[in-house]
Amino acid sequence: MEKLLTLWTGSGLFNIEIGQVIMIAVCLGLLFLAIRKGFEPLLLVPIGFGGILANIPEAGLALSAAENAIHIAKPQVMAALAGVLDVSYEAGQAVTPEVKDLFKEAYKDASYAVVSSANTVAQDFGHGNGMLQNFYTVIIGSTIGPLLIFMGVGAMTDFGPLLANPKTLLLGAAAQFGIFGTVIGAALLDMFGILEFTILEAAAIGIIGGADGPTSIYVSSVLAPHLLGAIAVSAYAYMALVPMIQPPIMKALTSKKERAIKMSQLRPVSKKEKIVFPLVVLIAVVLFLPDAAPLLGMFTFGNLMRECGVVERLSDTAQNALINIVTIFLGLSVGSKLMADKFLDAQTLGILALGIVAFGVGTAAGVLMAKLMNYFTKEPINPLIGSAGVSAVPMAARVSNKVGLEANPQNFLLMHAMGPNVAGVIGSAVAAGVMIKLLG
Amino acid sequence: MEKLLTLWTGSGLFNIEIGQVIMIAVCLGLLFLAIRKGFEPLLLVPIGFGGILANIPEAGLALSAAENAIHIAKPQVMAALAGVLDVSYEAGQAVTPEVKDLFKEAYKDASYAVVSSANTVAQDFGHGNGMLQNFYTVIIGSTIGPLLIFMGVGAMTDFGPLLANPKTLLLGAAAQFGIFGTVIGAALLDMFGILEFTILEAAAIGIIGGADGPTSIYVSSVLAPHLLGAIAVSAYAYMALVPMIQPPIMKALTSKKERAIKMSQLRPVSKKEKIVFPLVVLIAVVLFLPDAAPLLGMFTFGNLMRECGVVERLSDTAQNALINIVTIFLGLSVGSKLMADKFLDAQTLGILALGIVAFGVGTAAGVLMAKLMNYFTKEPINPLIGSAGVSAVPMAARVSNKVGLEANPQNFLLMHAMGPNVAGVIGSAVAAGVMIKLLG
Amino acid sequence: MEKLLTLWTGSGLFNIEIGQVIMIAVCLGLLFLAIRKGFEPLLLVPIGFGGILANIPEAGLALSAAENAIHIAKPQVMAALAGVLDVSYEAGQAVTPEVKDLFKEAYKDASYAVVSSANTVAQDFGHGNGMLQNFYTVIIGSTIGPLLIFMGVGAMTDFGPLLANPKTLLLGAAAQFGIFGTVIGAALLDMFGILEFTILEAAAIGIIGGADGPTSIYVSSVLAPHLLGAIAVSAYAYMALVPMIQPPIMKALTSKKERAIKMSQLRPVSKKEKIVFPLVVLIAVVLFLPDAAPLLGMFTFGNLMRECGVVERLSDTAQNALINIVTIFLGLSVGSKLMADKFLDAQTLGILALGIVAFGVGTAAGVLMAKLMNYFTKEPINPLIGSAGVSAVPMAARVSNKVGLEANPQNFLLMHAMGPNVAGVIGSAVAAGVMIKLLG
Amino acid sequence: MNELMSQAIDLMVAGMGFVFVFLVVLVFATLLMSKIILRYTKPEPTTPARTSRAKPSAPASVDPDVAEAIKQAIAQFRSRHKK
Amino acid sequence: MNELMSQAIDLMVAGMGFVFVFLVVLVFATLLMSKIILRYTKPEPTTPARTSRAKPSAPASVDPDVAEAIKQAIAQFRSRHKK
Amino acid sequence: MNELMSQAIDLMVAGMGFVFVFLVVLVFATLLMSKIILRYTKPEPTTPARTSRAKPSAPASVDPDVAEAIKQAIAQFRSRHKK
Ligand code: NA
Ligand code: NA
Ligand code: NA
Repeated sequence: MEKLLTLWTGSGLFNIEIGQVIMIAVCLGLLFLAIRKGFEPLLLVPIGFGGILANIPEAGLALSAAENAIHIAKPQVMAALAGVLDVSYEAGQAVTPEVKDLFKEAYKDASYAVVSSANTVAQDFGHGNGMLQNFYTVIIGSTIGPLLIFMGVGAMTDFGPLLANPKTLLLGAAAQFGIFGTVIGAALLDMFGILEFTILEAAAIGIIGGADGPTSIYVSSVLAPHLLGAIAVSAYAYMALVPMIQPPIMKALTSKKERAIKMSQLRPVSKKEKIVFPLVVLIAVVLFLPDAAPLLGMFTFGNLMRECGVVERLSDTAQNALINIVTIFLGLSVGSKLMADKFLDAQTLGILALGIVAFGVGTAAGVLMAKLMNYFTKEPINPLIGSAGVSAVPMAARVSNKVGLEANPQNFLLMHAMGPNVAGVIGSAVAAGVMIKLLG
Repeated sequence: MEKLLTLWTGSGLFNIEIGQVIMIAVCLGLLFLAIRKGFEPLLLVPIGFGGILANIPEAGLALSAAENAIHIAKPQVMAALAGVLDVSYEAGQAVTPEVKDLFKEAYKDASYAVVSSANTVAQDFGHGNGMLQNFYTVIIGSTIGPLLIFMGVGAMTDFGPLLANPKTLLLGAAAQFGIFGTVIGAALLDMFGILEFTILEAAAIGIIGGADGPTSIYVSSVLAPHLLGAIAVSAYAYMALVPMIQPPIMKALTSKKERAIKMSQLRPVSKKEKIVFPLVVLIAVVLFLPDAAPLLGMFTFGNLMRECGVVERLSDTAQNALINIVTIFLGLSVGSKLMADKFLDAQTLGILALGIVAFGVGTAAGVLMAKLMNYFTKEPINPLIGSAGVSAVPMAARVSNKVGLEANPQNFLLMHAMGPNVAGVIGSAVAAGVMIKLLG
Repeated sequence: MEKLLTLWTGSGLFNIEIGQVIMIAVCLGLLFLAIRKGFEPLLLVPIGFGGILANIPEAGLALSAAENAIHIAKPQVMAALAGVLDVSYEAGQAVTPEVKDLFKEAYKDASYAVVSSANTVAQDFGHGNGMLQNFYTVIIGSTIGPLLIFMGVGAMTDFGPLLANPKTLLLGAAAQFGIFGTVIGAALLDMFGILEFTILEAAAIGIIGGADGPTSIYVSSVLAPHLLGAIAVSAYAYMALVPMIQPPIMKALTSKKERAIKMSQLRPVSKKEKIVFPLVVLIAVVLFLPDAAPLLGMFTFGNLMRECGVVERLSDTAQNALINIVTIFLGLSVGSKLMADKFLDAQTLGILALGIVAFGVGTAAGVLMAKLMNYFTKEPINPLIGSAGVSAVPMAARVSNKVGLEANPQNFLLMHAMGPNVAGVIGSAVAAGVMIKLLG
Repeated sequence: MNELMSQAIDLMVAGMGFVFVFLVVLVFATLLMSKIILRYTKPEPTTPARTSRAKPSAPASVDPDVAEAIKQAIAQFRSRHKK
Repeated sequence: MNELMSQAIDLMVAGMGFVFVFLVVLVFATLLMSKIILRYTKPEPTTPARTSRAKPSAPASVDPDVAEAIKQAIAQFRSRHKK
Repeated sequence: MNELMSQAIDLMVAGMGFVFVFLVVLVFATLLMSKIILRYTKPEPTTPARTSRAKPSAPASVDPDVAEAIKQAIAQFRSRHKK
């Protein structure tokens, strides 16, 4: 009987909180969007599922050993933790919710060394890290996950169209306005007292405008890990919505005549150029922005493996087994940041609102840049390919192509849009490096 | 000369103990069964090989840095360890076998923090963790290995037959009697003074009756890690023996007429049902048994990836590269627990004896449950499919089919038996969660 | 403006040192050799790329958290580190290059526990391990990387030719003279005051003569990690040069008549022999050289998975996804040891010079051993297959075949040379075990 | 009856009880789910239940025409050889 | 204008400035690289730029003769069936 | 002769000595193993020794009849084209 009581008082039904119910519903919604509507399913299926797991009451899958110990709050464990965390708690004192909050605050603000000691103490008393917490530490906390994804993306990226027309790199630069404009947007929300942000949070939110999943996760794990869940969900959701977000903006900023501009066919690109290009990018990173070295280093490494032609088995693994394995764990780890008490916050709404602004501003900046470039170059550029500069590879390039075909059924822009599209990946990584350098 | 002497006194021939010889022979026997007789080779080949490696004299592959330091017993290292482990040992004192045992005992009983300090000290003096010890810590100690295998199994499992006939879930419930009956069996051995067990050990042994490798490894790593080797070997060996263990029991409990019962064809199951089912299971876990969340969470995640149809590359990786990599390390890690001084113990014989009881009881309970259900349902159930409720997927279902064909050559039970078969996997994971909740 | 200044003073162009420029050029040279000339590209592409990454100024990708903290040298961090590392430094004292060197020295000489504390302190102040440093620690520091590569190599190795003619094992033994001869060579350089080496360094350099990448990396990571970069580069570069290094030596030591010797066809080898052979090797390791257990254990495990025929999916993963993943990280990790201040050293030139000696001596010893064996055996042995005993599988065997064909166009030595070729792998691993036993 | 035995019996009662409750709930939840899905969705092409955990075999990528042609060629070839 | 706003504007100026400088440098470096490579190497067979990130399809490993033979066989087979 | 040289020579003597002892033992163990296996087992189909470390090619999954038929078809096709 006593045992059945233990089972009942330990059940989810007995313990579930309204926040958890909401978050589980939100995550089921994400799964619906991913499976039924095809919203970036490779990431959103694991993220949504991880989010459900993170919100299972009493399971503590997304908590560290010390957090689990504080949640369960056995008096002798609390006494031991009080010493480590420097909380005033007398052995035997009743553990009210306020006392728990004291411990939670102390843990959150503790230094690296104290956190490590607190977890050791909790493990001594038999508490353990939750599964998702372990995933998060290994995959995102160490930054290895986003970097390996980026390596795989590099191994899947063909820079041919960019090499055939290098000036499209500038379109990829302009689209980064989405990033920094969003930072301004966050500052505005803060200035008008609507929400509060620090500059680190504002920068992490801005990176959504990069329209690049691994870059967003990398930057927010460095600058504002507590917002990572909302930022990643926002980034992937809006990437999936690119076909809806971009066309109205593209059409508003261009005349039908501009949209109908036919671009001359791209020159063929030699194998050697493709091999040397990632090294050129790497040398530029070496000379100008060491802080972008992890991201762009792994990206160009993946691309060199792809193009050099002598390590096909490594390139193949980077594009398949390895990136798939990392994607599974990365998604679940991001999901661990969808816990109710961290996600259900006005800031999250702000992040979702700012994210769509970021995409819009980036799109507009790319299109306007293309129009500007037409004043200086003789070969005409169809401004529609400017919007592909936000990345969201290859979706944004397809959108350019589709809108172009509407204006002129003989106008195939896909290859021309791939240039700014991959340039946007480089541009966002550069912007990420600048942010980490200046704020990190 | 001196160097050749070092080589000789460090050789296996000079140091080997009888226990190690026996264990190497046992492991060669496991390899023979796996390779020649086809006993669950995917696990038993790595387990058997890992067992040989763990018993190489002086190599210390399955020992931690501190254990290796104690084995080699250089005086200054022992003096340093004595301080950490709180053993009374004066610097320079002779290191007799009794003194070594004192250190070993102290290390075994030490808290998490002390173990960690002792290993740091040993590493300072140049001792290292054995290779298998590292594998064990990372793969099993963290519980990640069994969980990933379970995810892969989820990605390989088709719940179609179960969805077509959900009441066969009850057969999977009944077969869990094998688990709890075995706990009673262990308690009986203890009561009659034949062997000694704690309730944790009894529960860990009982899980063999789940007939599910990863669940057995997960539960015993949590409740009784020192028995993990014997429990895993027992579980996999008896799973391989299912075609021999089950038929006599099935025939003894059924009449020929019952065995000849033809079941009506299963209805087709829609894709949507298959997608939603893992989420239904997950929600049930959320509401009723958070402690089963790691196991059933990963299992249903794997299954959702399989069925949702939009993340095929992840599902494929979970079923192939990832599960294979984990299987290699999991097997070697389990093998590390086949060290002579831990395995050659009366308890191991008890575990082997109780393991077969577990399978027998589970089989019988499943068959009897099916007979019972026939009193309440109008659609007749062939009691032979009850035995498939022990899991051992898909072997047990094939056994049901084969015994059914013997009674009636037109009686194809395979699909009907797959329902209870996969239900048994869920049932065991639920039983595991209950045990961990009540005892862990 | 201030921000732009931060970017400029943090840029590579502002900070780059001449040593880093040279190392980047060297690494580009390695990439050229790998991609254009086909020098062992699977390893040299990641190594070369990792080397560039390691030499990016200010990025600190190959430094630990504490080393990065010392490089950046904020006063309050230095004060905290001074306490841990026991360096005399007063809070607020100016951080001159000499002071930095004091810290660097103290860190290099610190014990395992102090290193760990220093890194925790640095992490408390927001410094982190570089990406490559993390890779190195996990993949090579733990020795797991080379061991997994060796497992994969085992799974790719066919011992058939060796089993058909086991006495060719002796050729693989003789070629290990290259290893120990090189140790003597290093001692000579030391005796004549040209360079300074310890016995550990000399032994680590000698292992280049084993002509086996993972064995070289394993041994040098254990005996002399600071030389690992030069040793690995040297080993892989000379392996690629085997078709140039070996033929002159082979021709100088043999008459045309000897080179034209036709060997009788190899007997067919049964499946069972192939299954039992890795176990025979393992038992020999158990009895005679436990210190070779990690290397030969993983090697024979890979081979058993290959031959046993019942775990094909594991064998396939070991030969593909797993070895590829490990190769990527292993290469980058080795590259992390190509930092200018560690690599640009007279010792590196000595290592490159000794490396080619090692290959030459090994080749000669193998050929001479084959000539010697011809005095004792009735079946004649073509001495050209002796050179294949240095390993460098399968390149060295192909060289034997090619030189044989030059002497006699009907003389196909490939299969006969595969015996000593794979024997050389075992021989080097045994030599590695002896060195680790006697010196480690 | 010693303590271990009473613990074991307790564990069995709680354990088997809970396993049955959980799976009975799951039976009803599953039936409900199927009913809802089958009612509120248009009939879709269903997949026949597969037998084992085995990876589904790769879809036949050979054009049926080609297959037929090859079959015929083989039949022709065999009949000629028999002659 | 509060502090966050001034920080944000600083960040934008420095960030967009740097991104443009970096990518302009890259444009010129790329143009230079292409020029050097195309001048100092013999013309080589070029690969047409591919469209997407998708993995390239495996190279056709079937001997063209075989393919042709099979095509012919199929054509023959079809023409026979039509009769 | 300095200390390093004497250590090096020691290492060579012990090392080469041990390597030879180990591999000689392995030669005899292998010969013995082969003898035992070949004596106590029925003759089985043997696999010819393969050449390299290269991954074995996938087993030919094509029915020999099919292969033969295709070969014939190709031969026929070629002979027709030559005409
Ligand atoms: Na972008
Ligand atoms: Na079961
Ligand atoms: Na060798």
